[in-house]
Amino acid sequence: MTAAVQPDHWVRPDPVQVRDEIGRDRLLGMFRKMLLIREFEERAELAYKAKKIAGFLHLYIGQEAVATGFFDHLSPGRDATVTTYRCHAQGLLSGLNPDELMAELYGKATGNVKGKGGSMHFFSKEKSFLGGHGIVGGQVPVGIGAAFSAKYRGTGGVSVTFLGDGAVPQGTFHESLNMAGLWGLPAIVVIENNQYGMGTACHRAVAVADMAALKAPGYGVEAITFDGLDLFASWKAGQRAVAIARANKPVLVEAKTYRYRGHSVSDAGLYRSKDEVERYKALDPIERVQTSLLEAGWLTDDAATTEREAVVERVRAALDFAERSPEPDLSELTRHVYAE
Amino acid sequence: MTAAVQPDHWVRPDPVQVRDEIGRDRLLGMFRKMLLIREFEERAELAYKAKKIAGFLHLYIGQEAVATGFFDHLSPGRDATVTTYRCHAQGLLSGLNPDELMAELYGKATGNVKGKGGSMHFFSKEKSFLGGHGIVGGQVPVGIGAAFSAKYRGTGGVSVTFLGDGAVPQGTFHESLNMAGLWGLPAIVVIENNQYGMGTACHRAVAVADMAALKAPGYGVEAITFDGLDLFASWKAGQRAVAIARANKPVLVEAKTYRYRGHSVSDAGLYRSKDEVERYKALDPIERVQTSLLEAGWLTDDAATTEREAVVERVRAALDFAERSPEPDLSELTRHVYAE
Amino acid sequence: MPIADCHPLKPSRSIDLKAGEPINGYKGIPTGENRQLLSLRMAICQALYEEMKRDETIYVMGEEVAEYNGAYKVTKGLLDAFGPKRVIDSPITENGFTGLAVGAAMTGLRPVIEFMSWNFSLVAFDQIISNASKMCYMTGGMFPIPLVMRGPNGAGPRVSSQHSHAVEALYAHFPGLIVVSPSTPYDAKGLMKTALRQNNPVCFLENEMVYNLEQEIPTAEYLVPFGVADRKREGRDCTIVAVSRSVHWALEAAEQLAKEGIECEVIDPRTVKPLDIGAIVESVKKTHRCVVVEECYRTGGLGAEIAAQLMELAFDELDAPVGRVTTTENPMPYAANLEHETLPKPHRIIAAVKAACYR
Amino acid sequence: MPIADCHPLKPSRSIDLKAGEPINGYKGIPTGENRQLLSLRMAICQALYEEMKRDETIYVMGEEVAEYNGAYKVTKGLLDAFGPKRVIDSPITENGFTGLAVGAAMTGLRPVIEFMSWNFSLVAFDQIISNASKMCYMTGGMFPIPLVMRGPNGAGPRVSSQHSHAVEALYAHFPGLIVVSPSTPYDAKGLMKTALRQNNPVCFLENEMVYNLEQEIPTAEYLVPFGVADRKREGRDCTIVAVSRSVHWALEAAEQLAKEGIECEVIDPRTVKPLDIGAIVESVKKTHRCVVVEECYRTGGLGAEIAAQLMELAFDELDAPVGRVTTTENPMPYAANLEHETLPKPHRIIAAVKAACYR
Ligand SMILES: Cc1ncc(C[n+]2csc(CCOP(=O)(O)OP(=O)(O)O)c2C)c(N)n1
Ligand SMILES: Cc1ncc(C[n+]2csc(CCOP(=O)(O)OP(=O)(O)O)c2C)c(N)n1
Ligand SMILES: [Mg+2]
Ligand SMILES: [Mg+2]
Repeated sequence: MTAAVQPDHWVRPDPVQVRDEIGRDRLLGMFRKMLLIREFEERAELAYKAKKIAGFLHLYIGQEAVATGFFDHLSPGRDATVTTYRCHAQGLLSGLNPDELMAELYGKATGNVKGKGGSMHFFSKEKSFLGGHGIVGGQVPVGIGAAFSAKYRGTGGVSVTFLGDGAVPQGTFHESLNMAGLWGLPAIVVIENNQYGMGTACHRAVAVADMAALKAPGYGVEAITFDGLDLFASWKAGQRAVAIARANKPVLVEAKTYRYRGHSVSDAGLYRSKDEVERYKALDPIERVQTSLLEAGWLTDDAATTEREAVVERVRAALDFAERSPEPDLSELTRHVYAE
Repeated sequence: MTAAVQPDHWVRPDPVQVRDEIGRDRLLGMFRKMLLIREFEERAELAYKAKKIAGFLHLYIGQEAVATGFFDHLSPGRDATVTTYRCHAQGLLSGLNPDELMAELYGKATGNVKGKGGSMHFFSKEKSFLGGHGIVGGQVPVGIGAAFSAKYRGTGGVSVTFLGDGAVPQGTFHESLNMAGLWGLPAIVVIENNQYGMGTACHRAVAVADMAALKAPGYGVEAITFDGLDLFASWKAGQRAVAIARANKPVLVEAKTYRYRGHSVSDAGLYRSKDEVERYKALDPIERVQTSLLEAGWLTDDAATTEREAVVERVRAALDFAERSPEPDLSELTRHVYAE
Repeated sequence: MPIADCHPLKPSRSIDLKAGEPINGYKGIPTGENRQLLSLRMAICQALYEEMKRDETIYVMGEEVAEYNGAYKVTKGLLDAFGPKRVIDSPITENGFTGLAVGAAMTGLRPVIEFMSWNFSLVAFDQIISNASKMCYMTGGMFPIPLVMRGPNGAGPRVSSQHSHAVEALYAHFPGLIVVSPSTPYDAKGLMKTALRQNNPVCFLENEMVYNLEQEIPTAEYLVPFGVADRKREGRDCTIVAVSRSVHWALEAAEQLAKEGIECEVIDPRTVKPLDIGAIVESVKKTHRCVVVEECYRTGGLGAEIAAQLMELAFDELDAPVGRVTTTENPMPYAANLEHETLPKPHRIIAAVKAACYR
Repeated sequence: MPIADCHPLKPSRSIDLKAGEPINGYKGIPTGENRQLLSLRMAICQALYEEMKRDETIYVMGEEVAEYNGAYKVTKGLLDAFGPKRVIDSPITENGFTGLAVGAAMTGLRPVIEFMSWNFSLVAFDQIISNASKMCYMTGGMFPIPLVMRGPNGAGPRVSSQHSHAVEALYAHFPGLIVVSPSTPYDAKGLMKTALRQNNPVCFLENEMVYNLEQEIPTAEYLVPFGVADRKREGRDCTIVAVSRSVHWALEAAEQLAKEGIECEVIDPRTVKPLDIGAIVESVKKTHRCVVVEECYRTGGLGAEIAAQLMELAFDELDAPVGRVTTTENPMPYAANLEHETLPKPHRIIAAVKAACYR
């Protein structure tokens, strides 16, 4: 016996139609954000190699369309978000200052969390960005808690919880979705299926391929699946998900996406072929948005160059800020173990 | 979007047909076992009230058909079983000596596990009965481990893991089914949905009603649902489940059943009406098998009385044995903390 | 407030779970001007009730806490008083509802979660340690976690190996957590109110075996601060340090020892973390002997930590090694006689005190 | 076998994860008659390889242990040698695969599970404590659990708060578990082989920061027993007790202290549970001073337990309180300078030894 999966879990919109729906300014805004995320991370990678940054560094490069499309429907602060250690994009999309984020990577006193967290632990109270979590699956009930809280406090907010495909087998995933479904929480749970959990291909870890579609019915929640390399699909999926969640119905989303870099900077990536990576790079989400903007006449080649230069400049400034910032004072060692 | 659940997950056989398939001797055997389980527990309940037994005592009364129907297809030893703290029936069905089981309840040196476990922790190495577990959901991966082991060792054995409806929301349930589905393990997972987890009605804890049917597709495993108060349905469900599992395909089973007693002997049971309990008692699984045996002419009223007297005698002997047995020697305190 | 000011403790007559529902939730029995009689169970319930009245961000979640009034009836009456929005039955999903509480605490709420017993907190261990205990620090103070985790701890009656953990030492090991373990209704109420007015994750460890202890306490509001020990008995010959149920065993042992001329001082730290080592040192400076009684295992238990700290802070004051009366190093057996020997009961305390006094 | 018999430890030149795959798995580099050079990482791999050859019931499961050769390459080559039936990549599902291992151990197998790091064992805490550690006892000895749980423990390089736990004390608290924490390739290999030939659940705690340490060891088979400490340095002035990475910090501190005329004896218990307290007492009878160095937190850490036991067993021998150099009582911060101060590094050990020597 197998449950027949309804085909309508797929969000596969017509890109041109969605582009028009989004409109010029908004699309340009998302384009800029994706450029910033990419540049921020490429620079961080170099800084890591130059030993300015240490510990783990997990890059989101290739996956930018997923978070960007979803955040565009949110009001950070009222709406809460939470994600994994792969958290740079969500931090930037929450509207955090790249200076402070880069300084965090450098382990400086001016960092987003005072140099105490590093790359895996970006946070913002003001924007209800609940981090930045290192334990696979550990953030999922936290995200559900934010949805519970929004409903309890009657804010009208929703929560968006991002997790990797590798986290789907964790017990927390299951416990969280059951509570969300049971209590009708305004919770959006987005599986960013980048096809690998570290070196393990998704099909070697999760018993079914269409995770959202096949698992959602077991929790009585809605399912959405989309091409995570396509910003237009992501934006439409986000729009639908947020609409459902605002009506206190949880929704389980699967973004089929890809990461271009290794799991973290120390991953040699021997488990997949160069060819495979190249195939996905040809579908680069940022390039495709740029092409679409050019086609629509909303961007010129020159303007595109200007945009790219602006983010280069912005990230350079962040690197400078991080570099110039002091290390935390040693008195910080024992501060914040308990609330002040 | 909801997945359409195939109706064929229900096993609803014709009782007369199944009776013939089972045959006289085998059905009488199951009838005797159910009588023994019932008598064993009713006596244990009285002994508890007489303060001969302490701690928790969770009775299986009402649910006997579930385990009995499944065990009839197993060869304990080659096939492994594991269950919750509500473990008396599974212990008896594994073929353990009622003397030793009752002595365990009495906390005696002659007990099944030397008086160290009590009511929640019956075990048998020889029969591959892996217990008797106190942590809700904790036994589920253990059962999957037995299936893994059977496949690894090539024994042809299967494992049957029993759990309550209340354990379905636990992370271990999910983790276990994913591994079973992923690796094609000979694992049967039986949810004994007795409609309450302690005082919490099932629908207040689990987001969906047909748990096996709606959750199995998310793990790529088969689903079976049946009326757990009906031995014939249970036997057919067990037969189907074991056949599937012997082919290295896991199967998720839901038995819709009911417990007549409180969650444990200290539960006042205020969360359900007397009426409700009476309604289910009218469907008593043991009475129905007796009726069927009488109808078939495989049992006479006199023979039924003899059967009942025999189990009364057997349990009385067990009580005597328990009563007469010595307490463990104090040297047992520190024995078996580590393997000898 | 010293114990002497209170009505002596005695077992409650008013609650018998086996016979049905307890007769009371958070309403004490008036006993005189500004005084009320409460069991320890009711004291916790009353603290929850009062603070929930005061602070709308407090909610209570756990298995059976609402409609069933709590597996041990500690939350009795709260559903009626505050409704299903704030008193919530959860599925059996400890790691899930603990993580949910962390998320709620990060977004303006003050969760109280009940572990039906602390044994089941092991299922939630990752959320307690990796999230609740670290969040404030790893966010540079941005996200303190105002969270109270509570439930019965230690051995219940004959519930054997998987159901008999005492977790004081386990959780006290981790920076970021507060560990509270009260022994009297007075302390329990005051400590719970303190827990609900501060912003750290608190492991509030109760004990089924003393839920029924009654005490006369004030009706007026009071708080019991964290990190301040209470002297439950005065004595000059040996200091006994104990929390929760062990306090009562210690007091029992002290009474018997007094008959033999050994006067024990019983110090109840009340909070295991922060630990009022100052009060213990002060007492040891008088008695020069110390025995720690606890339901935790010996290795790395409270006794080990207190012994090490006494060595550091009162090296020259000790006339004998610190005695450690703990749960013996085995999982809890079911058999009555074995259970009896496993627990740190008065006969073992007496022997340890005598050893410390070289008697 | 005393360390003196071995080639001095040095960092390995042969393995650089960042540059790609390590060059070796379980095959040592021959260095002379019956001798081989091995890193600690390879020593563990070799022990696994040899025992898996010997015993078909051993399987290895964990995240990335097979096709990826292990996140830290400890299992490199095992998939090729034994195939996917015995070397198995698991989903990220620590509680699940630990429980699975318990079930497998109960039915004739001898599982080895890898936690990618021991931090993630917190997710599996319930299976480790409620099932693995108690099963033998609560079944009256019927179901011993032959299970090896292994993986890197302690602080990795700058991996901050959720990834830097040291769990020696945490697991040593629980009866039923064996806790092993080797500091050298020789010990690691011999202890792992012992672990794979006995029938208790073993927490085998490795340390990423010493995986690359090399040592010349015998090619012939040997075992290192549980519960037998090893003296890693001789000295008369102060005993330093340390395991795993801390041994190397202790040795570094000892070298520097020697220049100032303080000769430290470094005792490596190798197994934290069972603990060879006899060897520590013996050393303290000579030095009359003791400092414990560990990566665990202070409260209830190894230092606390050793201090308490020394008090019990060598009360009159100690000339100073037992010093405790531990991870400071805060989650691990990311910033380099804060991380440095958090760990029990040589500068802090030196200060503690001097304090113990009243210098
Ligand atoms: C509980 C736990 N187990 C293991 C790890 C180690 N680990 C970190 S990331 C990762 C892979 C996660 O893959 P996925 O969820 O697909 O996320 P992705 O990295 O692809 O974004 C693993 C195994 C961890 N951090 N936490
Ligand atoms: C992890 C955990 N949480 C809570 C409990 C307390 N508890 C014991 S049984 C039970 C209800 C279980 O209900 P269900 O799974 O439906 O099984 P049933 O008792 O109905 O057979 C609860 C909450 C426990 N033993 N373990
Ligand atoms: Mg992934
Ligand atoms: Mg049930």
